[in-house]
Amino acid sequence: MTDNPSVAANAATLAGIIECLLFVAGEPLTAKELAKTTETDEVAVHVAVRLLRDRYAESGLQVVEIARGYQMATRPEFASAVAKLLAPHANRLSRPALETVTIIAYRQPCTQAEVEAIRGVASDGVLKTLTEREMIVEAGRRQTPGRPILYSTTDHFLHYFGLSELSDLPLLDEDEMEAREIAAANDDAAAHTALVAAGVE
Amino acid sequence: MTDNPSVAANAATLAGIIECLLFVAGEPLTAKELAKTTETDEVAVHVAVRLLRDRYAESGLQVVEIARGYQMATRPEFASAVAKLLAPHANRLSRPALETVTIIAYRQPCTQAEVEAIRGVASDGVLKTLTEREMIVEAGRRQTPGRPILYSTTDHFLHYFGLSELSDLPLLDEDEMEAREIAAANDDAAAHTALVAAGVE
Amino acid sequence: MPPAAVPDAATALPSSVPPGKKRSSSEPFAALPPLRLHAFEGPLDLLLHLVRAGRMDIFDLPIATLCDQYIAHLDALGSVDLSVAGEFLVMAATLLEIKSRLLLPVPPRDDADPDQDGSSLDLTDPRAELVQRLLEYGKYQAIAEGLKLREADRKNVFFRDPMDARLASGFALPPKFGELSADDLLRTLERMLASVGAGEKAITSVRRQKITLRMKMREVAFHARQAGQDGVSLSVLVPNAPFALIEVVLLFLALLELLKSGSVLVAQKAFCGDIRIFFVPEFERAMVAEGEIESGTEGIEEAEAED
Repeated sequence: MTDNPSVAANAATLAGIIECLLFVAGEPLTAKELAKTTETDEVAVHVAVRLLRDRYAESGLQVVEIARGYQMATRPEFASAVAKLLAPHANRLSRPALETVTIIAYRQPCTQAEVEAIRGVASDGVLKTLTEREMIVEAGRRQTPGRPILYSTTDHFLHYFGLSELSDLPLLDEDEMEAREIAAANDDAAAHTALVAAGVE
Repeated sequence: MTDNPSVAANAATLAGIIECLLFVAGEPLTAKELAKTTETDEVAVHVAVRLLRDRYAESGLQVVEIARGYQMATRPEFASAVAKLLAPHANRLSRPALETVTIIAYRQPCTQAEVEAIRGVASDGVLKTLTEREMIVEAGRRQTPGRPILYSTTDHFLHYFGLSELSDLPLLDEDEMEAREIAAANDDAAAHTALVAAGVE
Repeated sequence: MPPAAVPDAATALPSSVPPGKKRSSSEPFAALPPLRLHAFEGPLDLLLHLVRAGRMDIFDLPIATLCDQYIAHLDALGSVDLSVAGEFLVMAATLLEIKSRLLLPVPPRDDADPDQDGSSLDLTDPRAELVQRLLEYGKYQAIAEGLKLREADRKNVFFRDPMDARLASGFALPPKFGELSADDLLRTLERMLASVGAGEKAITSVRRQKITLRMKMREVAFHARQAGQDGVSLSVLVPNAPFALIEVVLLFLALLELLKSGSVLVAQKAFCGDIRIFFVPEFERAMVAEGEIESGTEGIEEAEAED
């Protein structure tokens, strides 16, 4: 196909257009949205994005796949220079918030009671914080007595953690997790040191 | 100088950093600001920007010199695709707004009464819109009865029309100016043409 | 493999103590540095810490040791703040209950099941539920740790704001001497209403009032004209307490109407400073016909009447 010079030229033009779109959008654009705006199809979009990525290989910028779409971003190696220009960004998530959002991400939609059963502590404050930071959102109510609110994670959650899809989260095979847990308990004290450090912060 | 590989490498790195900075800034950055953030000097910045521009020659984006600084922007040939994406938000200047901002640009600082005398219609709504869009700004009051507000154009105006300085406005001598303004008030296309010429993309 | 670095509390844990050795909670580990409970997310977090630090086998939890260590940590706190430590105390009770049940005779094992070899969980074990909870919580803690790394990575990548958002908000200017936006007036009204302590309910009585918008407009214009070049302060126009809310609302509407017609200008020299209203003489006004003001006003009054 790419032997045809006009097709190659078209792909290059499409890459240029997509470059512009990603630049101005400032938020992830799905292949579908890109195809619609450029009046092509998703296959052509994927080809063009690959072309774009190759071209950006030497650049300070990159095209990342994030929160169900493509987005232009700076490369991590230039982070310190960029951080210098920009005002300090929002605080990182606290350990309680991290734990809570993790539980919700894997069990969504889930209730406050479920979160609290796993964490063993009251979690209403954390849920409020996560909602305010748009990491989680109320997703209806469970049809059980008391009709408790169900929570699920947002696209902003995906974006915040640089995930493309929920399926990018590490797979939670029960047995595997048990194995990991044993490993964590017996072999990896260092990891726990990190955890304690995080908790002490 | 560029024979030294480390210098060339440094220039490439600096270009990457500047690329990131221009990308995230979203507003023009002066060579001085860039030099300060990257802890280099303006000469190095100019060299890096030139390198960047060469690299962007094939790209859908470009580095433009605008409103006394550098800024990343899309190339004009992709404008229609970008417009399509932004269509829901597109908010072009209306003809009255264009006329009004033209008058203010050339006569600044000037009052609403002066604008209305030239345009022959009430212009308070237009002035409000232009102020909201930060094309014009109140610049004190004329010390005459009623102390009318004086308006002048903003850096945003320069940016909107792709001008680097106010002096980049096409020069008109006073008599010709009057004539053109009258023409502008009467002829739909004239003011627009003049500004498109001034906007020179 | 020896641990690279051990958390402070763990260093003092007597891992040489054989599991199950009786230890009175009234003689806590002397060398134990006080554990700060707030460093732990909750009782499960503390338990997981003890299990890991003590290198306990989670599938054959030495419950007596764990229980003693746990209670020792609570004791080390001295006076216990119930609001903080309530959950920790509940867990202590649970541990004690499990410990006591373990003292009871164990029912004979079903040897036909080859899986019951200690590496997997016996659900008849009194420890089973606790172990399940620890496993589950530990699992999420491990993933949360992974997400934390992702968060750090992601923080090194920067995006740009959407184009339109930048145009809308990127260049906000501070208030200047000159005309204020309707928003500023609205905010002023809100401030005034707040200081009066009025709720929304009181505004429902609009139609009953004898004061009309046009009356208020005349009043404001009169005061502004009287004040001349220096303008009149808004605080002068605000009615003195006690007053009907409608008066404040009408003052606000009158100002908006007069501004719209170009009859007055409103200015504020400093942020949150005094707001002054200037009368604009006829000849300085925009080409807004006098009739337009009247008809506009009447329109509003008609709307009120129709309500």
